[in-house]
Amino acid sequence: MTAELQTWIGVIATLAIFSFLIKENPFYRFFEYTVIGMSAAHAVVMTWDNYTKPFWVNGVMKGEYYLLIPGAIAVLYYFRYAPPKYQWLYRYPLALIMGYNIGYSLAYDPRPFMTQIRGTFESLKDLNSFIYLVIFIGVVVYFIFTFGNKSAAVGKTRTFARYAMMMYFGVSFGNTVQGRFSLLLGRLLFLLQDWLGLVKLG
Amino acid sequence: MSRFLLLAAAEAQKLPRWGIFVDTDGAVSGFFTAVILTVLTWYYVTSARSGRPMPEIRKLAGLDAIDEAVGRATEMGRPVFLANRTAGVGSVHSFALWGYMGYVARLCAQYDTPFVNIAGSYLAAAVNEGVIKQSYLEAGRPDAFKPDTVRYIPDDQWAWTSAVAGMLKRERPAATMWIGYFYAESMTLAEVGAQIGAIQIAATTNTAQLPFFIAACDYTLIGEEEYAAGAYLSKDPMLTGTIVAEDVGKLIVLGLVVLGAIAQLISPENNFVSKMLQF
Amino acid sequence: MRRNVPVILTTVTAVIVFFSIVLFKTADVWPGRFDRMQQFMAAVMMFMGMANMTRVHGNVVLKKDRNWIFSAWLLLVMYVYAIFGMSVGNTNDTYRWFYNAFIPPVNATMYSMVAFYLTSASYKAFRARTVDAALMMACAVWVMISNVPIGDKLWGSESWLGGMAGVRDWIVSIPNSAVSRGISVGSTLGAFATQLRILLGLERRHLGQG
Amino acid sequence: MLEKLNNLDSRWMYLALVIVLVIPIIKPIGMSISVNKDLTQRMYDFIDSLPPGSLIMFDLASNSSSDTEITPMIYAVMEHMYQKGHKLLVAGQWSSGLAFWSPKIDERAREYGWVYGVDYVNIGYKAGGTSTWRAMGQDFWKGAMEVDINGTPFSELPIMQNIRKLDDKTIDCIVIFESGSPGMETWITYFPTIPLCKGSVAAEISSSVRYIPTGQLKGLIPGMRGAAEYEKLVNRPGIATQLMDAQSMSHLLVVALIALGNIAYFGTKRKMARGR
Repeated sequence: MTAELQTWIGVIATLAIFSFLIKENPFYRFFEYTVIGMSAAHAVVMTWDNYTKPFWVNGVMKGEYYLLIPGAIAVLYYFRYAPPKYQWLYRYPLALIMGYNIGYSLAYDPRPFMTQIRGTFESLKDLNSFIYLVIFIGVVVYFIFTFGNKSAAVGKTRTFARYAMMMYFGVSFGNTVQGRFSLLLGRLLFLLQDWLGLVKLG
Repeated sequence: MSRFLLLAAAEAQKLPRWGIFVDTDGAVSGFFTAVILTVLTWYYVTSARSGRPMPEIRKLAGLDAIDEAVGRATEMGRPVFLANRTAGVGSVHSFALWGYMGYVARLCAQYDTPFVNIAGSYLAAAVNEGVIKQSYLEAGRPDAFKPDTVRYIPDDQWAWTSAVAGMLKRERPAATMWIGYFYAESMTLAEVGAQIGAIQIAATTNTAQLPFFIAACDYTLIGEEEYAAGAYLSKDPMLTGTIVAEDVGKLIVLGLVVLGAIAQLISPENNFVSKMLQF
Repeated sequence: MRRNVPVILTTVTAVIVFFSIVLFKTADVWPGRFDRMQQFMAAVMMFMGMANMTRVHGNVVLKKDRNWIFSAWLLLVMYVYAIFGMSVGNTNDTYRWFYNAFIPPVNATMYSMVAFYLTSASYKAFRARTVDAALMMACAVWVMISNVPIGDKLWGSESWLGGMAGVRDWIVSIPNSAVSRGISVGSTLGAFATQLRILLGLERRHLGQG
Repeated sequence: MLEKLNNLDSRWMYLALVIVLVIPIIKPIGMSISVNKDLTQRMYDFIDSLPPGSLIMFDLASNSSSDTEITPMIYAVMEHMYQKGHKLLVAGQWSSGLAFWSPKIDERAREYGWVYGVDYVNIGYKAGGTSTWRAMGQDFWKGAMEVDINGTPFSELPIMQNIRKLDDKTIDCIVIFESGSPGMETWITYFPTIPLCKGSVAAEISSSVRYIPTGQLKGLIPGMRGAAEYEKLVNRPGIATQLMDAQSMSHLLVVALIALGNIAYFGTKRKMARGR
């Protein structure tokens, strides 16, 4: 019974969301607001279960006292919604988080970057790899913002790179179409197979 | 096939690394890349500070269009939307976003046009609020900030999208800006925006989503152009200096690639550029 | 104290984290601890989202704006579900039942709607107004046809150049992959520059008003 | 007439799309497909080249939204592993992906007669992101909290006795089924030595192929079409093959609409020019 009820809610939700294609309506709005409310709550519950509680129980309580310092600083973030006089306090946890992330990506991001650069010339042997190299150089030149803006050669290279990029976007678009229709097929199968029982696949 | 054998051979032969560094490909060269870029940036920023003229950034139509978009929203008396779903406070996309936000919020305050920011990260929402209030203050309109100027919608991809799509149809903004890293929701956002007739400006580095923004938006900033906005819009010579440093970085990359290609043609086994980058 | 200290704090933290990752051979002692500290901070800040939503929608409810009933419903759902979830845990059957009843179908339907938008967007956007648009359209059409069995019927993969699919594969693996790599090299450098702007204290917008 | 066509209401297109999708589902035609030599075939060959009994790790970095694309891929790769006698370690960077596919994988495993804990194991979702994976690179058991998805300790699972470290000596290949982030970057950045294959949703194909020539990816299954190709390679047609007809029709609809859009555009343009 409860599983059946779940399917029915699923069907109603599916139809309600699809109705947005025709017009925005209260039926859609109901599911929109319900799901935002639920996913806001879900985000809090998941953080609570996977981070806050385990960090407290398995971390701080088991002797990782150093965690208390960032924890205490993090509390300052709530001053964002305090009276204006105290609002500046939220900058401290913000500064720490930003610093951590900047240091982290400055350290890690160059490594795959090196592999990508190596990849442009390490396979150089046939016509294809030369075409590859030329297009790569063209695209990098396209993204140079400040030098050679008056040079005709740079201008021509940029036009060439732009055409190559447009080809890329076309291909990327064409390839994605397949995936998006797959998803829609999945939803139609839900309605036709799981709910109405009109077809049987797989 | 031989290409793969070659690569496999290169992988098998471990390069000795300096003792204190982590033993991973690109650990040392990556470290130096970070250091060189920092030094370059520092150099150009200092020379900009001392008044040396910086070259101009090439024209970026998408950024020039911001004024037009806000102007039209003012004429029509409709709001301007600026949204990003994924970026948290530590994300480089937020850093870039704040450049746009400061500029657009200031324009909106000057013209008395409602401005709405939709954020997918609650930490970023708090910071965005500060950025917008600051811009309103600079424009002399600190009272323009409303409680619903910054709206946090939980970063559950499709819950977020359903909310934004709903808002687009209900509030009918005259201009929408999609800035930062987007995934599959790009098509829905851009097409719903197009259906309500908004001027749309998009900027993303996610190459997989660029085609959808290009198809349905009026202006699209491709890849790295997203990051140049802060410097381009503020016209601050020091920020321009960082862009110049980045361009020098690109020239170095091009130099390395050309050098590596030549070395590869001469002797694939002893390609010193390749080894240097792997180090 | 209010502006300069956070800037210095950001720079110092970034430098420490950077060297701990680059230099420590036992990669997980200090970088791992920094990871944990950052995660714990995020865990402490977890109610910021609900605070923002309470303010936005609470305001709508108080002013009885358009759709205020929906906003009230949203707040009710959010608080009840959050308090219930935090007291019983996310693996509780009732909690999961509600989750599975509402969220996956809405998500999947929302996602699948992209197919509709894609159809209408390609009708309006792919018009050969400029060389750029014409190139993009031609490639998109080519790939779409070669991705489905009909493409094999039109120009089979056993024939010259590997047929439609063969040409598609060439475009995907040579020009396409070169462009993608070119863009990503640029974005990586651009991201560096953006981060360095914060690291060097040039960009201070995030510190906001006051 | 042409002006009307130029501003055709989107809702007519939506209706047409539903019709062209539903008819082939109910009444399939069954057209044959060719196999992509650079992507699908390469991945098939790589997995085929591993000696029998190799350990392959699945990383489920996706969720139920990508069901129709990813599920046939998982089934097809499992079928291949069954034919070759490989062993399977199921993990995932997305908790929602594990929750969704674990039962389906168990069902297939039962069909193949795989014994849990001997032929395959599911370690479940491990919170903590990349730092957790890196910890597993040092010590798999400790990093993974020493329990599988059901809470069974690793010490009771025979297959786990040989899995002590997440590295290239233990894991012969990682197959990631990905539809977004976190995804393959985790493996490319932190575990570059472990061979990586990818089952990719269609949207990610174009941005992933650049990793193929560098060897960072050993092969790739491109979308539902790729799944159908893999089904053909392992000789067991499934859902992907059955849905390819609906795919064909919808693709043709989009192409027809693009053609129609251009006719309308150029038609009205000429008319406007003449009118002036």
